[in-house]
Amino acid sequence: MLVELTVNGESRSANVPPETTLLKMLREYLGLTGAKLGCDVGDCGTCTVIVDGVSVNSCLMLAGRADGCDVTTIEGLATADELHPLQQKFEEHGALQCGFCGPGMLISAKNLLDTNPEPSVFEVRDALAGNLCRCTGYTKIIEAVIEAGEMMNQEQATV
Amino acid sequence: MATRVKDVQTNVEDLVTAREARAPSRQPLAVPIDQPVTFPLELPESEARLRTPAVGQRATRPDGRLHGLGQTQYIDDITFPHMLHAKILRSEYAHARIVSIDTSEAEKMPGVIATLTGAEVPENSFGPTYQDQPILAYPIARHRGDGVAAVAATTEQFALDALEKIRVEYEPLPAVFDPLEALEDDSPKVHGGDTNIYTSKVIKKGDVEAGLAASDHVFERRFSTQMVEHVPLEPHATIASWDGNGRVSIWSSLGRITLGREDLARTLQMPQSRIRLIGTVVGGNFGGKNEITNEPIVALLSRKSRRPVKAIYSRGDEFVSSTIRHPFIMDYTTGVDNEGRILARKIRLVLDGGAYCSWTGTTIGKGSILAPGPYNIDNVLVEAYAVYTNKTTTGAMRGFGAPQVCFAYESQMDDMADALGIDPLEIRLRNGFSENSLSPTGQSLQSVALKESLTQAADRFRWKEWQA
Amino acid sequence: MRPMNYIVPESAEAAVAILAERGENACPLAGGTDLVVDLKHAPGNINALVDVSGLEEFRGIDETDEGLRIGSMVTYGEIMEHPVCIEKTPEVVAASHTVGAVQTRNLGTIGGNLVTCVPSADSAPALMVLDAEVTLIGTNGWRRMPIEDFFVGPRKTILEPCELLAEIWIPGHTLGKPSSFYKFGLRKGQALALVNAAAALELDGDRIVEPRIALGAVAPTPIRAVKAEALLDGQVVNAKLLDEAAKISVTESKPIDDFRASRNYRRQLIRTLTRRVLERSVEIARERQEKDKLH
Amino acid sequence: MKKRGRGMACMWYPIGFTVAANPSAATVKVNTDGTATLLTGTVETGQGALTVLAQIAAETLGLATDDVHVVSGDTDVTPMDTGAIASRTTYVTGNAIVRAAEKARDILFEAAAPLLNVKPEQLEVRDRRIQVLGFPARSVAIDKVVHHSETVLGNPAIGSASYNPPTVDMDPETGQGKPFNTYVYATQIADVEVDDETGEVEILKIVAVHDCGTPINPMLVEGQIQGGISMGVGFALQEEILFEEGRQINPNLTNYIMPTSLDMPDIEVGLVDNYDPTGPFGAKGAGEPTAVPTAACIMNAIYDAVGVRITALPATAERVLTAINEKRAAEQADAA
Repeated sequence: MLVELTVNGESRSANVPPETTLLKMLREYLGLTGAKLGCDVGDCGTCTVIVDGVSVNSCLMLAGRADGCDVTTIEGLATADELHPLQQKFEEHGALQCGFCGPGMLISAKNLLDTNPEPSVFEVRDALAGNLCRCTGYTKIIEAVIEAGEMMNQEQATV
Repeated sequence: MATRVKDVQTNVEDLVTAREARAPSRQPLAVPIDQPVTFPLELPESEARLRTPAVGQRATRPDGRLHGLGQTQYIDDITFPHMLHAKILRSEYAHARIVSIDTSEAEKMPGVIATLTGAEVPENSFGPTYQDQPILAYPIARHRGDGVAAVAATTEQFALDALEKIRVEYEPLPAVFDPLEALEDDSPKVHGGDTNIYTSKVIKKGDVEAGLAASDHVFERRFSTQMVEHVPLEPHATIASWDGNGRVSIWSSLGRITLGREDLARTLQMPQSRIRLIGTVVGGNFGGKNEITNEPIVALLSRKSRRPVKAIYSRGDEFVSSTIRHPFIMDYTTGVDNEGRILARKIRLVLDGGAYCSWTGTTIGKGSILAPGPYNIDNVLVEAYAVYTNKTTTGAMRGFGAPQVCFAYESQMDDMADALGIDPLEIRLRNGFSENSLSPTGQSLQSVALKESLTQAADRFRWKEWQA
Repeated sequence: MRPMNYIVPESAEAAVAILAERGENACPLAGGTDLVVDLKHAPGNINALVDVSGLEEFRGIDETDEGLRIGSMVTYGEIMEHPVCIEKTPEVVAASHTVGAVQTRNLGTIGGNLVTCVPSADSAPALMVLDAEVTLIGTNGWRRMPIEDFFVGPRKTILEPCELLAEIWIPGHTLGKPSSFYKFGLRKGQALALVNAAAALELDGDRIVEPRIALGAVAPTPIRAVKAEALLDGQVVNAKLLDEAAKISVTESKPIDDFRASRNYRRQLIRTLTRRVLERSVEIARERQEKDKLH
Repeated sequence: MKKRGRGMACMWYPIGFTVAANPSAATVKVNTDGTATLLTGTVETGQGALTVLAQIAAETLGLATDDVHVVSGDTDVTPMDTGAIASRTTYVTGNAIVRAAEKARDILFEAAAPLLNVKPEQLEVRDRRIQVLGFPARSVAIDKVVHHSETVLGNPAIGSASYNPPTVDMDPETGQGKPFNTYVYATQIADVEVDDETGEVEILKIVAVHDCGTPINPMLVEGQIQGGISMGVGFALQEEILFEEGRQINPNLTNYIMPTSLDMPDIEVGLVDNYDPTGPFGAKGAGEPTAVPTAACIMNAIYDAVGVRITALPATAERVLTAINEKRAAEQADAA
């Protein structure tokens, strides 16, 4: 079936078998391998992308369900000129170690900051509870998200 | 809101509109946009990376930036033209003799290009200490995670479908699951012979019985720990690709490529010079990716099919087939004087090794040496045994036995402190190692910072305020 | 996943008709957080998914004269952000918040959760203590019933083949009723419930009126602890009474023994959690009384 | 009711393999612009090992971290390495890199000595320059020296070396011997709250003070400690592979309960000031030991909170409550 999406602002489409998940479509049909397959059943969060403004496990969403939707993946965060504040802060803090949880983690964090620009530590923990990380103990990730929020607020203020 | 309608092959057209019937403008784009990732090239470098001296700097990681951009290429992100996908069938029994394996029906399935069984592996054994583990079990399966056959097909789903068509005839054998039962004479023997004990260790210093006899108080307790999985977020992953010079390139999530290549050369019975092993960025290791797993299988399927073959473990494979942490059963007997000074410590450790040895040699070694704890004790006896059981293979995992014995020795330290009315910090400072202390193996220790760590941690925690 | 047809019907009636035509090979798809997992592991004979998640009839949250209508295809994320839910059914919001994690709450629908009908469904007890009802649509049209009657057994609802859960109704008289929800899982994030408990009650002076207790993961379906409710009804509230009701609720449960927890442990949790949700509901009711006095 | 408790645990942990040889080799090539390339056979498994190794190479050559590019993990290209195991990378591979970089540096000293009118052994590297020991004013930029050595003297600055930690065999009867060349030490203290009606343990905070010798990159050491603690928390309270007749019954992340972000406590990290003369610039290692004392300190904190000694891990809420109930029953029996 033909599935058309807006991915990271570009319109993309592919003819996929109907049972294709959004994750598979992104990775295998659109060449966007940022979102990862870690468990394939919605437990680990490595496949997290934003669909029409909310984060979802793309391993559980059929591609057909996302037809006509606006999808943001990790590849859509930076521009040709600068990193997203989350990417910058994650790098500065050494918040990612093996990095496999990173794309999903950053997308969940972005989804949080989009709706709650000044989250508390608890709110960050709550927002990231669907993204398992085995390396970091989440500590530096949480620090980075909070600082990225502050940075985005300052940027907003100076605009 | 306009209702979106789509279907592929429905016979209720009055209710749904076929997806393909939509406006011609909605044809797939002929050329995909060739800019999957936008990213800046020129960025202010983190200052710590630019500073000298380099040591001591909080330098950021170049790979960290790629992780954040989604640009890091893990093995599952790599594809090659005509690449096949491999899946492995696992044993239906915890212990069984494989009477026969019939892959003929699987080979007829759509998309299937090659199959493999243990009998086809040139040298079907591996292991970092003992080579007691098969690449694909044959003729004996010793736990339910043992692979018994593999399929390479054009898609993962075709490979999975084909696995269901493989017929394996098993003759179930008696199995043993409990490590203490496995120690008994009449227990089923996982690897034959007359014992399941496959490695043991003794650490002996002074006279432990005399030390216990001279003690004012003797504390005894049994502690035990569980089986734990590493849970790397990236499951084990491999791609193998053969070329026309008879040389194979293997991309692997293995953390030890030099020794991995040795093992591959041995199992494949080919010169090391014809094997290229590439360790890509590993999505989490923690000790679980320290030996070959599916690399020889994928290499052999690639050789048979003359195509690149990729194998990614499912999360389930990751649990049942890769190694996990050794459960320990730990009997601690410790004698102290009235001031809480440890005079003697006698320890017996039983390690549940699962079906194969893997890194048990290192685990039992470190576990035994570390078991008495970081304390000055003149009289020590540690006896440790590792036993086979028909369960998931235990191997290297962050700490090699140390978290298990630390749980035991530190729990007992607090038991003793409590019974003697001594502050837990004080009893540790009283017994703890300092510079030139002698370890349980009689080694004189240098750069010992135990007491510094104790006092700094207590200060940061405001331990004394809490205890007051 | 095995080859699968994906069908988006135009209306609820169309969905029912398609399901009727396709028979047992077709399955309605809601959020997919359970179904897609099942299809990956054990597809059975299902070869067509009828995606009902976007159907107008099953969407939306509206407050009417009758009460609060929650479309079955409303996601947990939507419930958590809806101002009426936040104000008038805070424990449904709280229960929604304990489901999975953000990503699953954004996909998973309240109706899908009820239809999956696992004993541990988090939303069920919170809805039951508010006397919620459900409406169903099938080949024979619409019907409506109390939510308790919807659950038949583990993974088994009263739904006929080709029948769909359309709406959840919370009657007007229970909107804002003092209530409390408590989920106990094996960890804080992404936990499956070992026991879920919800309570709702009003206080008439010191007397408990219209008490409701519902428990999840303690029996083949979510249950009301009606004997415990009867004990409380009309009685003057005191700590001993609440604990007594909690004790009775244990006898009304039939918790299982499995690898997550023993039956005995679940019993202890039922008592503790029931007592706690009752205490909390009383606390809220008292606060309400204080506030009313001031006004 | 919730009961608060605190518990500590300390530990020791060795670096490298137990007696068995576990060498690493390294090659360092200094480019004519003063940057360098490091070849190592180890693999980045997430710890940031390659950054630490770049820092060690940079330090030996007087360069900044960013000046060193690391090529790793390819048996066609990189020298042998025992690999990312046994907390050995910083210490063993790091020592190999120091030795390899020193060889490259010695080539540069040979080339620089006549330029600065001193003997090679009177030279040192600092801030991308080669200088006379203690005299920054008498120095020459390293890129000029590399260029001179390679293009004029025909002597490219490349060094290869290996390192294997010295050990002494253990006596098979008594285990006496020197199985490791060095050890690290640590203490962790946990602050917990135990619900005595459900057995649930909430970890409020963990203070972790570790010795890793010189922290080559303190940020990455902190990351190791925080991550090790999360593994320790899972080991302590939640994680367990369960079997039924040899079949795993929870081989998935739904029922194998590892910590999420909501399950982790605040962590305060401290590093002790220590220097191991046998390690690269005093460094030892940090990977595994971070996960070692966590479970122990949590169990001691549970004991402090509710007076029960958990002897079998994990300390699930059910196990803790069972222990509390047994204790109550015993106390009642005593009182009766």
